[in-house]
Amino acid sequence: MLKVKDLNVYYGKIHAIKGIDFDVKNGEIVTLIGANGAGKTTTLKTISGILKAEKGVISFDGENITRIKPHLIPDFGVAHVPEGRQVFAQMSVYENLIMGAFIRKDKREIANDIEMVYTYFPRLKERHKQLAGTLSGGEQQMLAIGRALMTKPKLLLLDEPSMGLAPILVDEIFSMIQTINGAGTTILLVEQNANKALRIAHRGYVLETGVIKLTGTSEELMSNDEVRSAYLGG
Amino acid sequence: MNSKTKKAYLLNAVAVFLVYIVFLTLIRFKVLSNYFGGVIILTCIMMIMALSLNIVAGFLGEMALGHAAFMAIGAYLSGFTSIAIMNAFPTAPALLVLIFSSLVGGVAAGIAGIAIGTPSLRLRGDYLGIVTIGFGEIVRIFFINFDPLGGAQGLKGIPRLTNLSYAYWITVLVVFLIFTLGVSKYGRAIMSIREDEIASEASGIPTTRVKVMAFTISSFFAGIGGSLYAHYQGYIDPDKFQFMFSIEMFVIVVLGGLGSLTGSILSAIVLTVLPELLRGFAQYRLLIYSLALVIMMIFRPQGMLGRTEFSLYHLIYVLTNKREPYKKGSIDGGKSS
Amino acid sequence: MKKRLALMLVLIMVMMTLAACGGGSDDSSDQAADSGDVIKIGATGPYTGETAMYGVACKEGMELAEKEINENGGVNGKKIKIVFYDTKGDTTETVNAYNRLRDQDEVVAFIGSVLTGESNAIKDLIKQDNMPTIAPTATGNDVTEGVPNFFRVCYYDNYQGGAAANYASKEAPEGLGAKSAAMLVSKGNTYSEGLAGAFKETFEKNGGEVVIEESYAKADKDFSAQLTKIKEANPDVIYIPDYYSTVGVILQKAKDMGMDIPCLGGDGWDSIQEEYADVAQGYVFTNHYAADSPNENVKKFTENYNEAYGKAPASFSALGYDAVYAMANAIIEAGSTDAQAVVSAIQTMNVTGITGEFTFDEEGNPKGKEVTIIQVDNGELKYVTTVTE
Amino acid sequence: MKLFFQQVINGLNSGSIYALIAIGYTLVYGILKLINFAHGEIMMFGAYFSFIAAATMDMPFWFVIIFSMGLSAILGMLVEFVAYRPLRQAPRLSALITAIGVSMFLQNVSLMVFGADPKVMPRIFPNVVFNIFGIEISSITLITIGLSVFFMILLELFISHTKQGRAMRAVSENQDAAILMGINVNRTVSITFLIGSALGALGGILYSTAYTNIAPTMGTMPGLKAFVAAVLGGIGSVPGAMLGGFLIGMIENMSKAYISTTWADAIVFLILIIVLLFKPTGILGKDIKEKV
Amino acid sequence: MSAILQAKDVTMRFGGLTAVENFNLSINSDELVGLIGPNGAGKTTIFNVLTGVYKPSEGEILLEDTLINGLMPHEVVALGMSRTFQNIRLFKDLTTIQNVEIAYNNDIHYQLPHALFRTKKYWEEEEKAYEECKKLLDIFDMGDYEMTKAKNLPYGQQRKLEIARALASKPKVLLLDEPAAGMNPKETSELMETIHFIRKKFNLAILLIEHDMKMVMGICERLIVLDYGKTIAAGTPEDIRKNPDVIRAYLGE
Repeated sequence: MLKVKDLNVYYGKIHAIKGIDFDVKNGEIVTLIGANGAGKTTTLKTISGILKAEKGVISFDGENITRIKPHLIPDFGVAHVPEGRQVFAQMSVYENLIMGAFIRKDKREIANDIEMVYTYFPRLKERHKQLAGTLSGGEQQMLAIGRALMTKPKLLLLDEPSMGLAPILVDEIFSMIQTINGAGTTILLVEQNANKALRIAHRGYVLETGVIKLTGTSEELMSNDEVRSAYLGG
Repeated sequence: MNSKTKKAYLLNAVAVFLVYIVFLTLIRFKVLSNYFGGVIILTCIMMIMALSLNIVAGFLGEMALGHAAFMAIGAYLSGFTSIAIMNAFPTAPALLVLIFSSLVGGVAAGIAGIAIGTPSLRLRGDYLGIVTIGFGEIVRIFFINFDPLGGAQGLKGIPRLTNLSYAYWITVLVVFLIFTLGVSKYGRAIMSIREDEIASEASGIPTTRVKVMAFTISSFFAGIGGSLYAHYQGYIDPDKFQFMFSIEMFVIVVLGGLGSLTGSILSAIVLTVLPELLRGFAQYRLLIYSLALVIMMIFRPQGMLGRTEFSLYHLIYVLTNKREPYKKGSIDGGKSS
Repeated sequence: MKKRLALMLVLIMVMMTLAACGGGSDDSSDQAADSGDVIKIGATGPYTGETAMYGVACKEGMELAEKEINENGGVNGKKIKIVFYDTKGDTTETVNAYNRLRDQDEVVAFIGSVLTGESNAIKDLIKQDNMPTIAPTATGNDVTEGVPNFFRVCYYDNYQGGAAANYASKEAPEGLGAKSAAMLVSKGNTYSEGLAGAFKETFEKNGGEVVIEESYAKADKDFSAQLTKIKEANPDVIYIPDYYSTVGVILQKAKDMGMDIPCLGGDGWDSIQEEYADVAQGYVFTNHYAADSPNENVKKFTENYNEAYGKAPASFSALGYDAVYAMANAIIEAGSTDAQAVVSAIQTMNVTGITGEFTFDEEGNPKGKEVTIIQVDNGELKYVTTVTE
Repeated sequence: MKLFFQQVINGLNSGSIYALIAIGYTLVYGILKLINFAHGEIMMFGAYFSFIAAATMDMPFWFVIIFSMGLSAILGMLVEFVAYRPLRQAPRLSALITAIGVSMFLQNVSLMVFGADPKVMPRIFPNVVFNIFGIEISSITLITIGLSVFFMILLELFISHTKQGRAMRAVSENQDAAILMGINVNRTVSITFLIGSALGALGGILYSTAYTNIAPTMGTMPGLKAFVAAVLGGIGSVPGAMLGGFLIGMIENMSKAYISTTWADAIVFLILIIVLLFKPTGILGKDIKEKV
Repeated sequence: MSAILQAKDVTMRFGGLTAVENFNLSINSDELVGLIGPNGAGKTTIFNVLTGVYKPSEGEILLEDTLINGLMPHEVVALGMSRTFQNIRLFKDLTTIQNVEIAYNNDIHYQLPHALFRTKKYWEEEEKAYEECKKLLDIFDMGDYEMTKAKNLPYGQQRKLEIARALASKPKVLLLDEPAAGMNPKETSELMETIHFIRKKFNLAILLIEHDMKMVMGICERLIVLDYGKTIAAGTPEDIRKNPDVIRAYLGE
């Protein structure tokens, strides 16, 4: 579904991504793990067009999306839940979800989808009139995911959904990710919390200073000694 | 003071002196006319204004758009003082009168700085900007309506005490003082507020006091600049100190690079001399000037020097192909003219 | 994108610079070479900025005079060349421009500056350099005071304000026969305040009463608050000493509010007939000259001016024109460009100009100049009478 | 009392014009966090365009308005494209300096093109003075207030009820997130400039109709006051800009009528400063506390 | 062993919202105490109340028997308590050494005229400050970075610099707000060692907010668990791990 080939990205003068290759197949949860500054967020931002690739090809469903402008990416069916949630703080929960459906024109289905998001995250329904800025961190994360789902994505890019959340909430979010995946959305997950991420993912890539160090199924990675000592604290 | 800093100091002192001698000789032998002398004096005054504004705009990182008001206060009060002195003691030595009345003007502007700074520094960014604009307008309207200082007609008959030498050396002194301020614990405290006010407070910096201090020092030097201006022109009127004049000073600071003192110096020179060079272009002058401004900003949005400082010592080292000298801090003890 | 755009801007700038060089034939710097056969006279004024209209009007009159003098053989066998520098109406700029004229362009005489504030800023320098100077339009009361080499062809504010008051007090048909007056003054404007002060003094001396005195700030465009109050006071006449661009707005507003009190103005009203003919209909003001005067010189001047610029001359143009002629004649009379000789020549000369016949008094003010009363009549300016202070 | 109501009407008249111009500041600020110094000059060009349409082409008044608003909108978008867009990622103060440069540039262009003498705006509306209970209101005042309020309601409807309006809100809140929703930020910014400039031009038309005078420097003072109005009301907030505009108009007129004409501007600024000291984000501005 | 930092019945309200209710704390001069709890439980609010960013609505805070409620943050720092922030707050455009020197400012003893006219005292004091701050950086293995702008430091170094800066004001109590956030397990364990080291070296009491349970359980001697502003448990890590309230509200499973 998503194929990344020889991707090179510069952040100013810093060569942040140094020629990485990876792919995500339909229906999978794939996780990118790695230390801070390894280039995980940069990779996601490049896929959704916010950063420009210096070299390399990103193709989605066979189409080359490397040079597509960022605001056109959602049209392809790629939704990005950014790091730090980035909800529209001065809008209500409901308005945030409506903004998610910005590119869509089918009014009736939009209403249905909002209901669907509410069934995923009942807490959002309780607070649908509340301003998003007043939600707790966990609720904002739910809203950010819900908002991304409103674009009807085929592929969901999740950037650190567990960041700054209490362990109990992390579990809740991760099980929700599995549910969403079960409903047919492919997921590319970037996580600091490698332990949890590998537990729900099918496959994973280990990114280190802009290079892919290791790859394999979750089980393989979890049993890999290097990974264990560096990322699983083990 | 280690030997390297000593060398840098000496080098700068020599350079400052040389520049002075060169200008003086050129004017003495009529290579440069008095007109150029006037432009140099104005450039010096604008340097003082830009550097003093840089304390608030660059070091403290606040948008201060009312700098002309402090200049006005300094200009009016110093002018009034020197008129009074010259009336009482017509033979008083010019330099003494100039220094004394400049101090009066500077202190008056500094007090105004405390008065406006204490309440308004609670505001940040654009809001502070608009409050300072408002303050500037209020000061100007005050001088229009305040007849003892000439009212709308302006204050006439101020002794023309500012000459090239006085202007040059007072500017050198002010530049030196603002540099030393920047590389002291006070300068660091001011800059830390720019970077992160909350962290600064949490590091033990009394942020409110430091902000007011920065504002006061900045206004004090603006007052000095105003005094030099008043004693150069001999005549001041409230119209000169309009909002656009404050903006012009702000433009100089941003164009030189916020927080870069040498940048402000460079930019003050460019922006004072450029309109004079363009004088021959008649009505196209301001068109070219404004376009140049836009282009410079597009090419170098961080200003000519960004936040770095030009160091003569450094430059000579690099030019003579030696290894780069050890440089402590982003602001070095070096200054140049 | 950014680079390309900036490049484009640079290109525009270069083009403009070239255009300025090519078109700016009246520039000085490139003519320095032939300075031997040219007498250079400096001039400053606001040619850009808020007060540009006055500077430009004056400049046009001066350029016309320059052209005429040169066509008629110049001065002492040489052509004159007026070097104009813009001041934006700013005093610092005026000082710079004056210094540059003196040092770079080495002018032998100076005409300026247009505004009183500008002239005050360079007064000391003019004295110090003993530069023969004639101010065309700076009417502030003490502009020329204490500087023996500083003259002006316009009368000063007190003179004009007093004349206006005399006209207002006199019974018709020699005057308006007003007993009570209102004044609407531009606060912070030396000219307006000067005229108003003199008007009040003379009007009250004549037995009238100024019943209400309202003011506005320089950049104001909304006068409804003040006019509402004046309307309540219902005076016989409203004295509005300001420039026509502001006065027009005031009169328009007054008309919109349904006011019908006659208004009286000063020379700043000149040109009001062009844009505000209907709202100023029938009102009178004091001026330097009357364009419809039967005087031959005036006729010729208006014709030539119309031919050159396609419009009627403003009084600032006439004053600029007179100033240039006065200076040229003084140089002819002095027989040289020696500063002291020129100054002495001005001191003793008789000026026969568009704006009247006069000599200069010891303060450099025009002596014996009459104030012309002009009425706005169907888009034309009509000569009414002349009064003295 | 009669005098007082008369002054209220005067205040509403100038206030509605300030409000129109203030909206342009507030919209652009909301989206780019940029004080668009050139906005006063857009307003000035709006006045000149309407002058050209009315005086030289003799068009009907509704066409004059559309013509001028349209051209000014294009000019506003052009300014954004040429001068502000290249600086989108630059420090905010650099963009501010560019805005100052653009403002000077436009002013001098207009000086060269239209000349220094002020032009007189022909009356594009009939002027009738109505007398209601002794208070005189001219039709121009009524039209000014009416047109301003009409366009303000239109704008409010646009922002809250259309997709593009929502996009504007989203971009002003969080540009990065807005892109991820598929919103074209560049286009949204252009539309913001379009709307702001068109309303500014309308302000210019009404201003020059009410005060008859058009000059290259006419934008400076009303621009500054409208900006003050926007800040007073809470910059970034559209209702705030409207409220601020009316307040400034009212304060200005009342101080002229009852305190002092020459101190009126000082009083306006003083009130602004006092309001900001107690409510640092303006009257309707949202208090955003920095999270520690 | 006397308590160096005490909070007695501290309550903090914002408008109608009670963020922290009846919070009690007592830390001895060499203790390392952890503060845990779900997001929005009020942990950072407690830090802000303790350090003077907020003034508590009720209750008392004592630092070595001095009542410090209502003092400004910089006054609290001067009395001997400093902190780090959840989302790193460095002076980004200043160099590493300058970052530390700023916090050292209170120990630089010269007046404005000394600075302006560069007296001998200025040079001596600046030299001394530089040496001291350099030493502090060396402790964190950051001596080589002294001329690097803080924003150019790698993430982990930035976290360390923030701690170094907090130490420069010579605190008796150090408050660390999620120091391990964004670090991988390896970095986290290094950080744990550093914290142990500075605690011994500087003789500090430390109060720590952290989500990384492994770290919290590993180094803290006592834990306080918050939920919705209320203290729901306090005790040794062992006790907390077994506490049913904590499991339900925070740890899960």
